[in-house]
Order: sequence, then C-alpha cells, then structure tokens
Amino acid sequence: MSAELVQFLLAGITLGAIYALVALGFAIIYNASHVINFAQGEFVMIGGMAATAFVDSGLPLPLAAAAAVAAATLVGLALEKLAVEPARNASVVTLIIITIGASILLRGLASLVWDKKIHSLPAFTGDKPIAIGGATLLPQTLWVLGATVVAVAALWWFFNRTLTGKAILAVSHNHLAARLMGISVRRVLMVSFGLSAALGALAGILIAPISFTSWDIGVMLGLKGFAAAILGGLGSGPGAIAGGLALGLIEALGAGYLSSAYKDVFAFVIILGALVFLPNGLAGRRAAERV
Amino acid sequence: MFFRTLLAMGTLALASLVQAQEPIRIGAFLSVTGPAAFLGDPEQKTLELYVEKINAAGGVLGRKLQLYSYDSAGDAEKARAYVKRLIEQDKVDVLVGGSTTGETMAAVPLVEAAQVPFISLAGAVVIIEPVKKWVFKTPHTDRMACEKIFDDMRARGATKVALISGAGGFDRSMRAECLKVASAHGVQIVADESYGAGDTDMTAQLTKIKNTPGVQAVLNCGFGQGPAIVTKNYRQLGIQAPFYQSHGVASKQYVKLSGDAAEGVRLPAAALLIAETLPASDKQKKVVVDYKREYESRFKSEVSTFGGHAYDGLMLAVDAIKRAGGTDRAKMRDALESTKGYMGTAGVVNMSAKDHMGLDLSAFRMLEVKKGDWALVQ
Amino acid sequence: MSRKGFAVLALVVALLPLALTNNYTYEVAIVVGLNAIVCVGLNLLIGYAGQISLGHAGFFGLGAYGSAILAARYGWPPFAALASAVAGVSFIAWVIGKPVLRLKGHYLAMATLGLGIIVAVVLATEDQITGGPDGMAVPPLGVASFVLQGEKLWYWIVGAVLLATVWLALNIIDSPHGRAWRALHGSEVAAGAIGIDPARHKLTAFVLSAASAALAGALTAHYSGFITPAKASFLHSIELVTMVVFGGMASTFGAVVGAAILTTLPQLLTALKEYEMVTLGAVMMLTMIFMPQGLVPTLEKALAAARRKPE
Amino acid sequence: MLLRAENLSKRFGGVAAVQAVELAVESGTVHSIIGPNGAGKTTLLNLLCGIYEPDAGKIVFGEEDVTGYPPHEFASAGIGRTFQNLQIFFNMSVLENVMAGGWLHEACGLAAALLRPPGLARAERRARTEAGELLTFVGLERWAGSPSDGLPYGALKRLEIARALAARPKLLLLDEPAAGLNPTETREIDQLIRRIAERGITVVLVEHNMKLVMEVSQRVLVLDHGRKLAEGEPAAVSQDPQVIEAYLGVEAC
Repeated sequence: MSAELVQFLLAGITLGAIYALVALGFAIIYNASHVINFAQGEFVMIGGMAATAFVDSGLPLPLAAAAAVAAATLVGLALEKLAVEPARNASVVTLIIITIGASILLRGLASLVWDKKIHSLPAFTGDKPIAIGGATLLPQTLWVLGATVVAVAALWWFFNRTLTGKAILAVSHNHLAARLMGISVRRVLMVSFGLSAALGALAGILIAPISFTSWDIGVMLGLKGFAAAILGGLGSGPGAIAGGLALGLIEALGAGYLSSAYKDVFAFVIILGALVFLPNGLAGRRAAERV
Repeated sequence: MFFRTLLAMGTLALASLVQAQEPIRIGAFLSVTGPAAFLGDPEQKTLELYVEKINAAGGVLGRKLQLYSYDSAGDAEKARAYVKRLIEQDKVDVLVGGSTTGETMAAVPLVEAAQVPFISLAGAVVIIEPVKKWVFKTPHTDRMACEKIFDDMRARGATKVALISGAGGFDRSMRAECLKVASAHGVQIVADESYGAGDTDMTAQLTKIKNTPGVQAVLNCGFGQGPAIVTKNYRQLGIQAPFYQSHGVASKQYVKLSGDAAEGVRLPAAALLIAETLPASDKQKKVVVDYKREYESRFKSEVSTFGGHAYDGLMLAVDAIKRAGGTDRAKMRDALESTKGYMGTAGVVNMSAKDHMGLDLSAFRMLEVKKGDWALVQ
Repeated sequence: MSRKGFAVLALVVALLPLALTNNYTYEVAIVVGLNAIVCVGLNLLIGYAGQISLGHAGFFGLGAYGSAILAARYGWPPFAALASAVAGVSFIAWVIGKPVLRLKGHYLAMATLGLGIIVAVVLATEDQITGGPDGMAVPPLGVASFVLQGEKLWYWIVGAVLLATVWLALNIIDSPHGRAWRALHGSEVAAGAIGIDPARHKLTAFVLSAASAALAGALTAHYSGFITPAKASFLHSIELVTMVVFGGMASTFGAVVGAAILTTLPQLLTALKEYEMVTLGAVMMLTMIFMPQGLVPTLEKALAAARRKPE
Repeated sequence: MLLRAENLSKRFGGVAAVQAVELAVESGTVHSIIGPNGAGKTTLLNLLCGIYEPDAGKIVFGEEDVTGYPPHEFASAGIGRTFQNLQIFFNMSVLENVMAGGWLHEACGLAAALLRPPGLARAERRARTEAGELLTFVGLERWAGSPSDGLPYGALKRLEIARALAARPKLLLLDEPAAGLNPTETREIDQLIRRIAERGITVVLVEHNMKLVMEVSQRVLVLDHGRKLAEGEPAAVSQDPQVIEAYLGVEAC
C-alpha cells in the first residue's frame, strides 16, 4: 500500500468516525420516536462551544468536557420535553420543521450566550504527529477513534444488557406493544434524546482540537451525519457506523484521487446510487412496507 | 402684527435649527450572521463604535450621524432588499457595507440607479473594475494579494506553486485572480486543490500537493476555520515548502487557532496587525494604533483588518462629506473620487476617476508568524 | 371555497399597491410573490402527493442560472432563455424523478437533499460559466429594445404569474389528477387498487413543482439582475419547505400565506438585531407545535367551528 | 372462468404463506375463501390483486395472463378490492373518495387538468353524479359532503366498497368486509354483497363470519397453512370432516 493511500485512508477514517458519532445520534432518536432530529448537529456545536467556554473559565479539560456533555444532555432533554413531545402526533414533515426551528433557535442562542468567533480546545495529548507507514496522524485522531470505539461498545452494552436499553429497542419495534408491556414510552423518548445529545456533544469535544468549533458548525456536521445515517439504513446502529466510515472514506479518497472540489458531489452521487440500487441500506435493515 | 412677525421669525429660526440638526444617515448592510459573520461582526461593531464617538465629539458639520444597519447574512438577495430599504425607506445619504463580494455586486445596480455613494468592504477586483460611477471600496483587492504573495515567493526562489482554496466567494475569487496573474509574476501553478465549507480534515488534498513533483511553495486562499485546519494538516504531513495564507485570515485568531503550526506562515496584510511594533517613523502608526486601542478596549477582543475596512469606509465617507460641505450626493461622490493622501488602516488612499480604491501594493505588508505573533518581513 | 379564495387573492394582489409606499415595500411584495409561486408548486408535491423534497432550491437555482447563462453568455433573447430554462429543468426533473421517487419518507428526503447539494456545488464551482459563489449578472427580461424594469412593473408581472399559478394549481387539485395525488398520499396501496399508477402520478407532481420552482428562479434572476448559488443552497430548500408547512400543507392559499409571512417576518424582525435568529426559530417551533396542520387549515377549522356554534 | 390461479405460491423468509393453490372463479358468482387465522387468506388476496408477486404459478384474468403486473394494472384489467385494515383516503371528503375510485374511467391529460376546459368540467359533473349514486347504493348518501375522518367504522367499510365499485371492476375482492361490525351492520353487508352480485360483478370474499359466508357464497375455498384444504359448495364444504377438524370444529366452540 502506498504511503499516499494510507494517508487518504487515515483521513477518511478520522472524518468517518466523527460522522459515525453524529449518525448514531440520528439513529437512536429515530429508533425511539421515528423523528429525524435536524437539530442533531447543534448538539455537536454545544459540546464543543461549552467545553471551550468551560476551559476558558479555568476548568480542567476533563471536567470541562463532562460539564459540556451534561449541558448538551440537558438541552436534548428540554428539546424532547418542550418541542417533540407536544407534537408527537404531527406528520413527518411537521416534525422536521420543528427540529429545524430548534436548530435555528439553538444556533441563535449559542451566538448570544457565547459569540460568533471560532474557538479551539487544546489537543488532549499534544500535537506531535505520529508516523504510520509513511503517513502521519495526530494524537487527537487516536482520541477520536478510541472514544468512538468506547462509545459504540458502551451503547451496545446499554441496548443489549440493560433494562432501559432493551426498553428503547422494544419501543422502536412497536410503540403499542411496548406500552402494553408496561414500558413508559415517554421515558424512553427522554432517555434517547438525552443519549443522542450526549453523543453529539462528545463528538463536538473530540473534534474541537482538530477542526475547531463555532456557533455554526452544526449545520454541515448535522447534514453529513444525516447522510451517513441514511446510507447505513435508518435506525440501525451498526449501519450508522458503517455509513459514517463509508462517507468519510468516500470523501477522502474522492478528494485524493478524483477532484477535491467535487468530493461532496461524489459522496452524494454514491449515496443516491446506494438509495436507489441498495434498497436495504448498508446494514440491510431498511424495513419493507407491510399491508 | 409685531407678535405675528416674532412668531414667524421664531418658527423660521426653529426650522433652520431643525435643518441643521437633521442627522446624516449612514446606511450599512453587513454579514453579521452567516458564513461570513467573522467579517460582518467586527465591521458592525466598528461602525457602531465610531458613529458613537463622532457624535460624542459633536458630529460632522454640526450634524449627528445616524447609523441604519441590517444583517444581510452573506445572502445577495437579502442584501438587495436591505439596500432598497436603506435607499427608499431610510433615505440614507451614503452606503457603507457589503461584507462579501456577492452582496456588494447585488447592490451595485441599485446604487448606480439611485445614485447614492457606496463604499464596499469586500475584496474582489470586479467591484471596481470596470469603474462604476458611485461604487468605491476600502480593502485591497484579491489580485493585489496574489501579486504581493507571488513576488515574495519569487524573491525566495520559489516559482512552482500549489494552490489550495476553500469553496466560499472570497476563496474562489482569489483563486481565480491568482490563476490569472501567476504567469505575469513569473510563477507557475502546478497544483490546484479545494475543500468545502465545514470540512474538518484537508490531509487528503495536502497529500496530493505533497506528492506533486516540484512544488516550491503553497498558497491557501480562504478564510474562517478552513485555513487554520489546513495549516495544522500542513505541519502534520511535514510539508517543507514555504506556506502562505491570504489576507482573509489576517487576524490574531488565526495564529491562536493554528498554534505552533502557524510558525513561519506568511501572509500579506495591512499594518493594523503589527500596529504596536511599527517603527515610530511610520506614518500609518498613529491611525492603526488608535483604532486598535479603541476597538480592543471597547469590545475586549482582538482587532482584525476587517473591522479596519469598516473604519476606513466610515472615515472616507465622513471626510468626503466634510469636503463636499454637506450631503449632496453628487458632491459627496466627487469628493470621494478626489480623496488624496487619506491615511487609513489599510494604507494611504489616493482615489481617481480610474481608481475607486486608491491603494497600491505598498499598503500591503508581508507578515510572518514568529513566536505566536505577526512580524514584518524585511 | 377555492373560487372565493381565488377572488380574495386576486383582490389582494390588485389592492396591495395602495399600501406599498416605496420601491422597498414593492421589493418585499415581489419577493413574496416569487416565493409563493415556488410554494404553490411545491405544495402539489408535498401537501397533495405527499412526497417530501428537501432539494427544490436546486431546481430554483437551475432555472435561474439556466436562463441567466443562456441570456448572458450565449446571447439568447431573455424570454427564449427563460422558457428553455423552465422546459430544461422540467425535463431534468422528469429524468431524475423516475428513480428517485421510488424512495419513500426520509430516504426520499435524503435523496432530494443530495440532488440539491449537487446542484449548489456545481453552480459554485464552475465559475467560468456561473461566476462562482459571488454570483453573476443577469440581463433584464425584454424584447428587442423594450425592457421590463422597475419595481412597479415587476409587481404586476409577478402578481399575474402568481395568480395564474394559483389558478392552474386549483384546477389540477380539483381534477382526476389532483384526486390521484391525494389518493397516493392517503394510501398508496388503495390508490394502486383503483388503478392509479403511483410512479406516474408522483412524477407529474414532481415535474410540475420543479417547473414552478424553475420559473420563479428564472424570474428572480432577471428581475434582480444578479444571482448567486445561495439561492440553490440547502438552506433555501429548507426555507421553501418551511413556508409550505407553516402556511399549511394541502392548502394552496396556505402556501401563499406561508410564503408571505416567512418572507416578511425577517424584514420585520430586523429591529431585534442579534435576537432575530432566536425569535425566528422560536416562532417556527411554536407555530408547528400548536398548529401542526399549518396556519391556514387550522384557522379554517377554527372558523368553521365558530360558525357552527351559534346554531 | 373469469379468474384462474394456477399453482400459486408465496414465501416470506422461511414461511410458506401460500403453497400451490389452485383457484377458479366463475363469472357472476360469489366465491368465498375461508380458513383459520394465518391460513394465508389475505396473502392469497394480495396475490390476486398484484400487491404481492407470486414466487411460482400464474394468474389468468379473462383471457389475459396478468402474472407480474403491478397492482394498478390489475385494477385496470378489472380487478378491484377492499382492505381489511381500512385504507380510506382520510385527506379527502367521502364523495371525493368515491370520485377518486373512478380514475380509470375519467383519466384526462395533464394539460386538461391544469386548464379545465368545458369537456373536463362536464366529465367532473358526471363523475360527481355517479359517485353520489354509488354512495346511495351503499347507503352513505347523507355523508357525501363530510370529511371522511369523521365517519363511524361501519360506514368506512361501506365507503371502501363504494370506492372499489367506482372503478367498475369485473371482479371485486372483499377482505373481511364484516370484521368488527355488529349483527345489524353485518346483515346490511350481507344484503350489499348480494346486490353487488346482482349487478353482475363477480365477488371473491374473504370472511371469518361463517353465517355470512354460507348465506352469500356459491362456492367456498378452505385454506389451511397456505394449502387448499377443500373446495366446493357451501353445504358440501361445511360437511367435510377435514374442514370441521381444522377449522369449523375450533370455531364452533
């Protein structure tokens, strides 16, 4: 493998890990509520912005990160409680508009609470590039990858080994049946919004040292995360991760070997092709319609 | 009868007093939000700050300034609507604004038709070339930035240049200008890469540049966080060729974001960035130091050259109003066009019927990041 | 209802100039009209046929740039450029719609969103032809030496095109085609069981909505004399869908009202300065939470209920 | 024979929902399909109207081999149906639901729909009248102008039938038209099915209510585990020991 290819793959995996975290947030909320939360990118923004603000106010990095995740989780819970729950029975499009409204609101609030500048977090463990097979990567990239793996493992454990996690899965399959079994759908919704806000915030904190953070980074990341979630098959956890990594690799390889100006176009052309020709998503979970 | 005459005289006096106090209306449309907020935000703050200061000092020609300002959010159509609003509804005397070239160009047909003097804060050459009767601008053009950079590259013996540009208007316009003037300045563009808005990693593009044979220098046309990410990735990949940024990142923020990776990066910028370290003999020192202090003490944040463009725009307008002796639009325009030797944050401005910007390459200083700060390249 | 509604709309268009005091207010009214043309068409797709599109700004942009490029770069007569651009975009929508409309729900949302982004990236990148992100100048509409310019004239042009669009939309909604769309929206299997071909009818709604977006785009370009790729962006697509949903899906007048309110609201909110975004987001959320059907259908129902009560 | 299904099979994953079923429906009859829950009745119906494509076998309607046609072409060939779980167009009025059913007979060009020439206006008036007559036929005339989401359950079942009739089918597939109805309403459906048959429309009826089936059918097909268990006249089938064991015996308890 040429050093060039290794470098492209490393770039793709770094991008992909971030997209995967955002996509997982989409998948968790979609599973519990069949809502596509277009404010998901704002959780990423809140995580990064809050963490930098806390660090600037003198908190040590680990504390600041924890506080930022907590702040984003609160915002996620509030979003569910105040906006999504009152509109539970509205149509898909109406819910989309509500979450878009929420994302505008959150962006506006962020620009007021903080500012419109670009901020950065210090890298967790330095900036010295690490050489691998002729290519290089930053230590922070390892943090991103490591934290993504840990987060995915923790989620797997949560959904397969804990009662609350299993309840969320049950609700995702059938609201009515879950309710009959005594599972509180409302609590499940709260938990899933909180969880996906926390995941988004985690992504925001992890990437702030690499690609910085500002009040408006949520738009693009949310869009890419949605694309990754769809590419993997909506509502599938492994699909979201596969979709995220695939999208990251497509972008990096497209930019490297074809044309960097058109890398987003390749990415979307491939997504369109996958949607039309692979009707079941990468993870094969796209449900068929039953009559 | 006597009383009536007195009354009439009183009314007349009152009327003329009101006339004298009729404010001078300054219209502004800036990208305070949106992707170009980092331009519009300091511009907006600068205008507010200096309108307040000028009014506190008694205004211009005994009249107060009144600022009408709208957020066009980098959207040309919004800019258009607001320019109409400023001209038709707010009846402003002079326009300052258009943070981006797109917003400016959308406004040009309107101001030409309404015949209102307009000072743009955007970069591209198309704004003043060909000359438009009512349109002026304060920042250096992107073409000048390319020329300045290419000259510096050649002086260091680099003639094979790689470009990496963002997808925004500023980025694309500068890239196009650089491609145009490269050969005239003795350099050859051997690689031409781009990245998108909101991209978080540019190592793929830079790897391609790194593996392009013969690259002797690299230039990044862009603004916002993109260039800081490019800078970090550049060092990560260990590319040795001299690295240049554009005047689009001429703020302390860029150095802060990029950290150690910014060491040795060069860019052309106005003297504002190195205000304090300018030699006392430098004629520009006073104006840039004053502006920097005012801005930083008021807003507790680092000054940028973009706010400086707004400062120059407002001051050029005020200067022209003074010389025109009022707000007659045609007279203001003529006064603007005959601006000579005005010392602003961007440099000395000498306008003419052929040049509605009035800056030359000497106004641009080549700076290099040294020990986390800007230093003048001798 | 629809005839009365049309008469009211025509009256509003005819009388509004009495309230328009200057060229700026005319400008706002014209932009409202242009957005309303897109929304009335988009509503056929979203509100009636029940198919979401998050990429209609792409068609708007293609219409605008198509007409602008033919007129400015190739010297076509502007009217011919405009007509060809609308026809060309309709053809593109027809070709793309065939595979894409097989998708449903969020997958369709993603696919249309992707199409919109592809258009926006191409328009911003091919700067030799399109002028890049800073946009390009567009020649005014006209025949030979007679040129259509000035806000007052354009107000009547846009008003007439809007009324024509609304009239055509009302006709088709109340025709077998309109019922076929609504049937698809209500139940796709049941629609199939009465002989309605889902693919064909979704495609007609898609093409008609794309054509109205392209028409409004081309008119916008020639009216303002300048166009940037921002008009083809994802954010503009979202704006358009929001107008439709805000005013009320499956209500043609709702689409017009949604366009009117969401176009003028930011102009009214300028006094709020830095609070503008927060307010806009809050207004969108509250309206959709408390009126999930949108403004006009909710008001219609409230009105009908109030009328029933006294009896 | 109006409809012939030969060797019809359909699997879902590992489950054989319908296996090698043969069916011949004679013109002008009411032909019922019965069987215990999960016997494959609805799957068979979905095969007969094109919602599912069979894995094996073929379907011939009149002289035409319609196997593999999309659902809307089954409809235009002359096969209509109603749904067990209601598929009403709740976004339309009661009358519009029935008018929508007439699509096949009022199809017009796109240009005409946009411009509404006098010809279309006349056709629309005619369609309106016909839809009104169908509503009278099923007994829903007083609901004509109402929004369909306000109708009681029993009325919605009849609305489905009216909509299906508007397509003027030669063969009408009714999927449990009496499910969830009280005895009075069930009797009304019984009457309605007879009147439909009197109009010369062939009916295939899937139904749980044995009394209804025995009263209106000329022929009965019994399915069990996706296979044909018995077929014949109602009286004969109800005496078949296999059927009694598999189905009626259980039901009788």
